[in-house]
Amino acid sequence: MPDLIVLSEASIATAWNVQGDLHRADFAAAATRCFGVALPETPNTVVRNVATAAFWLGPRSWLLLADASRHRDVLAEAGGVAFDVSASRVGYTIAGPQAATLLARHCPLDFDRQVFAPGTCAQSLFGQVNALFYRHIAADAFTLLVARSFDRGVIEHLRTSAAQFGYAAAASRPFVAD
Amino acid sequence: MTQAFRLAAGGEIDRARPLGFAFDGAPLCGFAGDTLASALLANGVHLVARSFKYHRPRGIYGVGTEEPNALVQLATGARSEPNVRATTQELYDGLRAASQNRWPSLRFDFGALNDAFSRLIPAGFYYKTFMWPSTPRAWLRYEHAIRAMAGMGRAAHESDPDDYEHQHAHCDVLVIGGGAAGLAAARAAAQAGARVIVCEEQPRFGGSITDPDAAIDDAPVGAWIERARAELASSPRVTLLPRTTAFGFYDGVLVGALERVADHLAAPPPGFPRQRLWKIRARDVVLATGAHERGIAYAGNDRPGTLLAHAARTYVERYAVRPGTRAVVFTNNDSAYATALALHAAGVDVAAVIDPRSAPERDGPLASRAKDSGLAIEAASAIVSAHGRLRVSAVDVAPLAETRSRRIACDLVCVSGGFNPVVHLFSQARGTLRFDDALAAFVPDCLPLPITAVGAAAGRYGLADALAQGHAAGKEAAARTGHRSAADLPEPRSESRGMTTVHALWSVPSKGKCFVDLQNDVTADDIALAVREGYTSVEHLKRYTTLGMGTDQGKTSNVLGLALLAERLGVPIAAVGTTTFRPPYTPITLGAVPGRERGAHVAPTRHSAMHDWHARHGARFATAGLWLRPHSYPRPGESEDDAANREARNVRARVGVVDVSTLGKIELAGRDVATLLNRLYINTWDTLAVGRCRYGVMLRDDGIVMDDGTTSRLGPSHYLMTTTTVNAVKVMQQIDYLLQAVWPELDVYATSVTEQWSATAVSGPRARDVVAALVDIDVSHQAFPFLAAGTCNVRTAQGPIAARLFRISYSGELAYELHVAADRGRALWEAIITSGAPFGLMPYGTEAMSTLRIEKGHIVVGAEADGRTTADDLGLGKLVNPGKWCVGKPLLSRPGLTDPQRWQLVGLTALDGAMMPRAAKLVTDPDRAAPNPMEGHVTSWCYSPNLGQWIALALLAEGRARDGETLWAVSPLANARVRVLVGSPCFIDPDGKRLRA
Amino acid sequence: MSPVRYSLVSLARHALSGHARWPLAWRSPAPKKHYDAVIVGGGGHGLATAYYLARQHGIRSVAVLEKGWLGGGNTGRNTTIVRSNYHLGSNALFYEFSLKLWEGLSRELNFNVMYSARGVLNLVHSPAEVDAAMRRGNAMRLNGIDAGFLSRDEIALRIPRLDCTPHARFPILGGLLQPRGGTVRHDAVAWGYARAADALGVDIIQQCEVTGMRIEGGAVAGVETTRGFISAPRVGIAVAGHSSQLAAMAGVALPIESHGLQAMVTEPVKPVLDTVVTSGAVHFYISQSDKGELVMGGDLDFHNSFAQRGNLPIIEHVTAACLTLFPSFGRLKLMRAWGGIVDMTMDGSPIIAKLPVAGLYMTGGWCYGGFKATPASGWLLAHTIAHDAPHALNAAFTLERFAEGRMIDEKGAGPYAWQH
Amino acid sequence: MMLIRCPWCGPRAQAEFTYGGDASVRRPATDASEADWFAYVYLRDNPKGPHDELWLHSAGCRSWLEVRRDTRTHDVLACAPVLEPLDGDPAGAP
Ligand SMILES: Cc1cc2nc3c(=O)[nH]c(=O)nc-3n(C[C@H](O)[C@H](O)[C@H](O)COP(=O)(O)OP(=O)(O)OC[C@H]3O[C@@H](n4cnc5c(N)ncnc54)[C@H](O)[C@@H]3O)c2cc1C
Ligand SMILES: NC(=O)c1ccc[n+]([C@@H]2O[C@H](COP(=O)([O-])OP(=O)(O)OC[C@H]3O[C@@H](n4cnc5c(N)ncnc54)[C@H](O)[C@@H]3O)[C@@H](O)[C@H]2O)c1
Ligand SMILES: Cc1cc2nc3c(=O)[nH]c(=O)nc-3n(C[C@H](O)[C@H](O)[C@H](O)COP(=O)(O)O)c2cc1C
Ligand SMILES: [Zn+2]
Repeated sequence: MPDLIVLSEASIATAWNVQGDLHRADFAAAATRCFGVALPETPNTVVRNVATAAFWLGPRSWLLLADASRHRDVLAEAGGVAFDVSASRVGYTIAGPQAATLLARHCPLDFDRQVFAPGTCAQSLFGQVNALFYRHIAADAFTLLVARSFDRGVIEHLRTSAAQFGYAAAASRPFVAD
Repeated sequence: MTQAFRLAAGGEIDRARPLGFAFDGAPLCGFAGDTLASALLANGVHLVARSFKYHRPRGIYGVGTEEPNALVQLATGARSEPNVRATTQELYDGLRAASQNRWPSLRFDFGALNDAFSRLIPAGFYYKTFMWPSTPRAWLRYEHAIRAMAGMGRAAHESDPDDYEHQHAHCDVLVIGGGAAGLAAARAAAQAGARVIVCEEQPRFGGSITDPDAAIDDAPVGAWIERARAELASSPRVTLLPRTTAFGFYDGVLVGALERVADHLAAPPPGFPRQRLWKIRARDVVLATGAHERGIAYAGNDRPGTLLAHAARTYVERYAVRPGTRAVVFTNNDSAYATALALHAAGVDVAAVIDPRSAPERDGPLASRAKDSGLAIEAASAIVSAHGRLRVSAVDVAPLAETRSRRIACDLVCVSGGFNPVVHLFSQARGTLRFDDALAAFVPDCLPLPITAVGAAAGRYGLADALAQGHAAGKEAAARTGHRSAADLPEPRSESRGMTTVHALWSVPSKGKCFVDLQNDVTADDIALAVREGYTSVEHLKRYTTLGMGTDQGKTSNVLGLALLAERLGVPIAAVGTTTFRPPYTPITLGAVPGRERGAHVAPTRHSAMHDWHARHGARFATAGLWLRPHSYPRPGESEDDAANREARNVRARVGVVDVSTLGKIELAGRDVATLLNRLYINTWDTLAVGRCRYGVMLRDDGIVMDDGTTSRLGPSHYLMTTTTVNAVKVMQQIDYLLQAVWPELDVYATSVTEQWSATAVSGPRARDVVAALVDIDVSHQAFPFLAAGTCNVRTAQGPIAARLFRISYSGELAYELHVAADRGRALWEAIITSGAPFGLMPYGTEAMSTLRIEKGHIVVGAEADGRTTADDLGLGKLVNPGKWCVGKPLLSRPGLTDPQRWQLVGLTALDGAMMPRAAKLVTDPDRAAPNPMEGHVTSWCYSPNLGQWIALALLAEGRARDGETLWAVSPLANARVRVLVGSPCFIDPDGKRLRA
Repeated sequence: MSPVRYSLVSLARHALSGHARWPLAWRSPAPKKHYDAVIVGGGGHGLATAYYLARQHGIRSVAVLEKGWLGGGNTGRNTTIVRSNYHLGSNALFYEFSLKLWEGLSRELNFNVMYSARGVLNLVHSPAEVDAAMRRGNAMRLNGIDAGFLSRDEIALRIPRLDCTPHARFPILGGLLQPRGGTVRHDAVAWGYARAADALGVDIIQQCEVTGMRIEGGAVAGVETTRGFISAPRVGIAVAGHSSQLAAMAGVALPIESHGLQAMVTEPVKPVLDTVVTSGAVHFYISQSDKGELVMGGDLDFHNSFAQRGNLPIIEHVTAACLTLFPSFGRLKLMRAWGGIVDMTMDGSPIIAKLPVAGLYMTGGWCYGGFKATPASGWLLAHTIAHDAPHALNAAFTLERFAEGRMIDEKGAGPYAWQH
Repeated sequence: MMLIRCPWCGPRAQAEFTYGGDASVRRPATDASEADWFAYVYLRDNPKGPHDELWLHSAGCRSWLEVRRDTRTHDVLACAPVLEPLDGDPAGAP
């Protein structure tokens, strides 16, 4: 079945919401120093290294897949903050050539490769639920993050919509922005 | 199963695949590629329906979405569907269809009595009668009878078993209509590199080609169409959507389209939806939706066996069906001559072509061809009336100027009164129309949006024009979206030019019913009556007569009706205008519209991390916002009320635990958080120390209470705010708004952490014992006093969990709130249950929680704070810091909000051992005649298991001054009344000794 | 004018002459230069106001000016539900007065407006909603209005197609029924009032848009229209979604926003629903018209609008609610969807009052529920115009109540027009 | 469904946004008079035509935006972060 969709949980061990003003040089520098990546200024982009990834969430807000608890004071000195949101979201990876079609059943984003490039992210809706989408570089796959309390409905929708392509469930893997 | 009217050869049906089906129980046979209508006609079945009002026998009239008559009830049981157009329903093996709106049978229908009495029931008759006797009951009885007669098919009794899904899509160029014009447009746009979607409502591409011998680029039309389709299908940037109707044009150039994924099958394949609703966001649109033929009003123009000329030809050419044996063609334009020729070629005896024009052959090549083929053409003539009951048997034909008519026997009448370009979507997109006199039709004029109408939809009925226009429009649309090809695709060419004039003949004066709207039984006389009575605006005409209000929305009738109106008024048709084209273009299945977001998924459901534990332990759930929360945990044999009372008693006597994860939680950080809180809440925040919590109340801009909750200072510049479950989103939006739009200078960052933290409250006199056994810090009153906040680790079976600890009490008991990361919520809960067991801990639900807070006199936003109450009404006026500004304060001193007679929060105790009635109103004299002035009402009430009586919180006029008064709490709905004693809203531990224990 | 009375007898008599002799339902006179009162807006409210001015107060030199066609505003595009199931006192008494007028209206106007007292049932889905509904029902009863609370089982019997299973996403826990609530044929209301007003001498002038207000010495002198200036010492505004525009012509700012509200109908089917059913939790209401269509509506479009047309999200929402409550309607088809412009006030209640310009009056701020108010609104505005003072029943519906802090906020939603 | 061009996230479906009401009324200073606050909270121009209004990109970047939209046609004419100037979109893009 060439169209087969593979669904798997993308587990998140640690995630922090970092907020601050990139126009302040000290904040930008402090963030880079703390996390080893420069927080992305361009909307819908992700900056990553081997240890972490920073997703653009808003003009002054990022989702960082790394533990920021140690850096709170340094950030605070540069006018920034970090909130622990490690348990806030659950992730699902949807892989296969029809992954974009499947997501477009529930989301008004344009998932065309030329619009939603690999390695970038976008926030939108999955059905009626706020969601963050990431398009993987390595594989034909997306990871979808939604708030934890909505997870049952989301996974049910994913399974129903995937049924016509046929789908397989794969083991849970840590979410890596690869 | 003879298919006596099937031609031996030709058509697009697959004779190798016979399909069995039944109509009104009679077994019949057709072929793959048939519609229900073509299969019925192949079997010689014309009579398929009864009309809406007069129950007149009706036959198949059209060949597609324009069909007004041939509506059937499809299938049985849960998949039964009313009002299905036989002309668009593809045949599948085993299809069952039944006629509608008749009793006891289609051939013999009692409802046809209406036809006999039709003179008594002209348009709008119901506005003039049924007024006696003049009581509401009398009309209900009339109405009952009227309703039984009205309606068409029947709704299934069972739930629809099928699935429907949505699909969002984006493209540069959306082409609507896959006829010659649409395909030409799609090719040109795709060639230029644009992302293209083509919707075609029929299962096949190609549309309707009038000229049977036409060629495109020297290939036969069919071959060119197939080549174009195949080319498009193989292009990765093109999506071809057959069986997909673009039904509506919406804001932001979003086109709604419905794909019938499985309607050509008896049931959808496993995993597949029945239909798919597309929401196509297009940057540019080409409308190539063709044109619909319309009829001419003459007496008996509704007899079964009367077909639109183009439909009749399509049945012959596409479906290889002879729609009759002896035909009369009645047309005011050239195109129906193609029908005459096709019928002739198919062996149908064409008795005559009746044409009001004096020299038809002057107006078009087809008429000359017909003449050359020896067909009898009666120029300057018209059909005056048609005869036959269940099938047309003859027509009376008269020269235009004369009254004497000649009768021609026939079993088929093919009519063409001209064409209406399908401008529905154009008009929905705010395009304006103009009346083209030569075509006697409304055609697209201007449009502010990037949408182009081409081909027959633009009033260009010729193939050559359709191709040229389509090609150019596709190219331009692509260019507008930034796609230009280097190598230009050559424009497809054809020699075939369509008709360019219509002789405007709308009706033929004759005695008898001349139908304009076949579905709703609107006649030319009805239009005359409406005009006579002054219903002369098109909109009044429509509503008074119901013209164009049927399931076909007047596709074949509207323009005819407008023309007759204009004639009556003596004004040009352009002056009367059209009614409004509204979506959907053709009716769309209700189930498809919400797709999967209905039923259990109509709104998302939120579950706390402890949900499964609650469910496993017998919790009954109630909704709170989107959340499911345990209402109570009844034990076997216990009622929900008893369970809640037990749980509430246990909290006061021993200890209980409740899941409060659903509370809104917002973390705030930055130098200026206290300033923000000062402005948000009515009370003061700059005095809150690190490690302390405080209760606060927020107002709306108008001074009314919006929300309440506690905020804790976790660190010097780090705070946690809690909100009510229901207002969590609203409060977060308000904070975002104030920080971004009003006070951007404040150094405050905020984020919602509702999802991050699972929260539990342990309360009761043994709460300290339970918590002390769990955590690694000192929770004594000295070390961790009332309203303290801190962090700790909780010992659980899975190891220690970091937690936030708060000494907050909603129940009025000694209480601790523990928050842990949501993925550890379940572990925390189980640890509390385990370590609480020795102390008699029980989980409690929202019902017991409500009892406890009523006993304590704590307000709830939604009950006491009902969107009309001020803080002072609720007894919280003292929290308002007079020395500082806060949201809502400027309007708080309006006289209405400070009126001494306002309703204020009080406590009530039911006297005489009585039960407090549900949702009672407070009156001084329960026996007073209505309107009995209400002095207040009960906002929350419960049986207090701890006081052993019924108590309530209430809002009462000047309530605080009425301590000790007795009033009546009455519930006329429950036929209950009880004397109540007014007192303080706090029933338990008024000085707060318990919570400070 | 001596209009032919409508009755079965007259229908039969006219049938004999092929209905060729029915008179005009109303005249289409050219506007005169002066009237004693001008009513702006030829919807139900404006026509009713003119009718009652002539009928109750003997003021017959009245013109109704309508920019389009009679009844083409919200009167002609609403879901036709009438009821008086209100909680707050001023609302309850006002709407009950209206309902009483509906009960005798066909006879009063000699035009069948088809007041169908089929019952309006508000479903409730959570314990808190049960409480709120019962509180409202109790208030209704004390105010002398019919109301009853039905249990789930009673509802299942009465409306078998409702999904009454206890584990539904929004389980039906019961419902507040107002038996005298129901529907009224919307177009007939406009036409019936127009015909009756016309018979009393009122000039109904269509295709006449008011473009300005002439104010002299702080008092109204007349209106500028697309058909010239018309002088009148008293001007009543009854233009629903355009209230702000008209008031602005007189320099008055209103606490009103115009929003889009949609409605839709399915194809007609044989009777499946005999009661008007509404649900607050899923924001939905439905009834079946006499012709057989299911007439449905839901939430506002949630943004200011004068577009008078529909949009997909709300249609999705309404159908989702419909199928959640009535799963067996899934294979019916949506036939037409349209929109109207509703005048949302900041407390969700109307304004029937004198405005701060002498001789200027308005009825407006009807939100999504002013059709049922039509007779009472017309009656009371006529009273207010005739006496230059409100009647007790509309005394609370002033413009000043907002500044005074005496809002009539039935829903408790606050000064956010689109949330009512 | 309208398409709103979020200055941060790009063109997005209306479903991602939450309406916030009239943006042309300016929030008075905290020490402004009751009359000023009354006008701000209650009175609206309610124009039939271009209308400046607030929208929150609630399913996106959580920015409060100011949108100029024609209430007759629903055409979105311009969009900017709140507090930034709302210039007409020269291209008039849909
Ligand atoms: C979809 C929808 C569903 C509804 N459902 C219900 C319901 O179920 N029950 C209920 O009670 N209410 C309902 N309502 C509300 C109800 O329709 C209205 O409140 C009521 O009809 C208003 O009547 P009206 O006469 O004030 O306004 P309209 O009927 O709108 O009449 C106002 C008239 O003023 C005219 N006008 C405007 N400006 C000018 C001008 N400058 N010069 C001259 N004329 C002008 C307009 O053309 C219009 O004809 C609904 C509304 C809508 C849109
Ligand atoms: N009297 C005439 O001369 C006359 C009239 C009509 C059409 N035609 C013929 O039509 C040809 C013109 O081609 P054309 O492409 O303009 O028209 P067309 O009729 O060939 O094609 C229009 C197509 O659009 C589809 N369609 C309509 N509305 C739709 C919707 N909402 N969603 C999806 N699909 C929809 C129809 O099913 C049809 O296939 C000419 O060759 C001419 O012969 C002639
Ligand atoms: C109660 C009610 C029932 C309606 N029933 C029908 C109907 O059966 N067929 C129809 O085409 N339109 C029906 N309509 C809708 C009207 O055609 C029309 O869309 C509506 O009055 C708004 O006018 P407009 O679309 O001309 O702007 C109905 C409208 C109402 C208010
Ligand atoms: Zn954004």
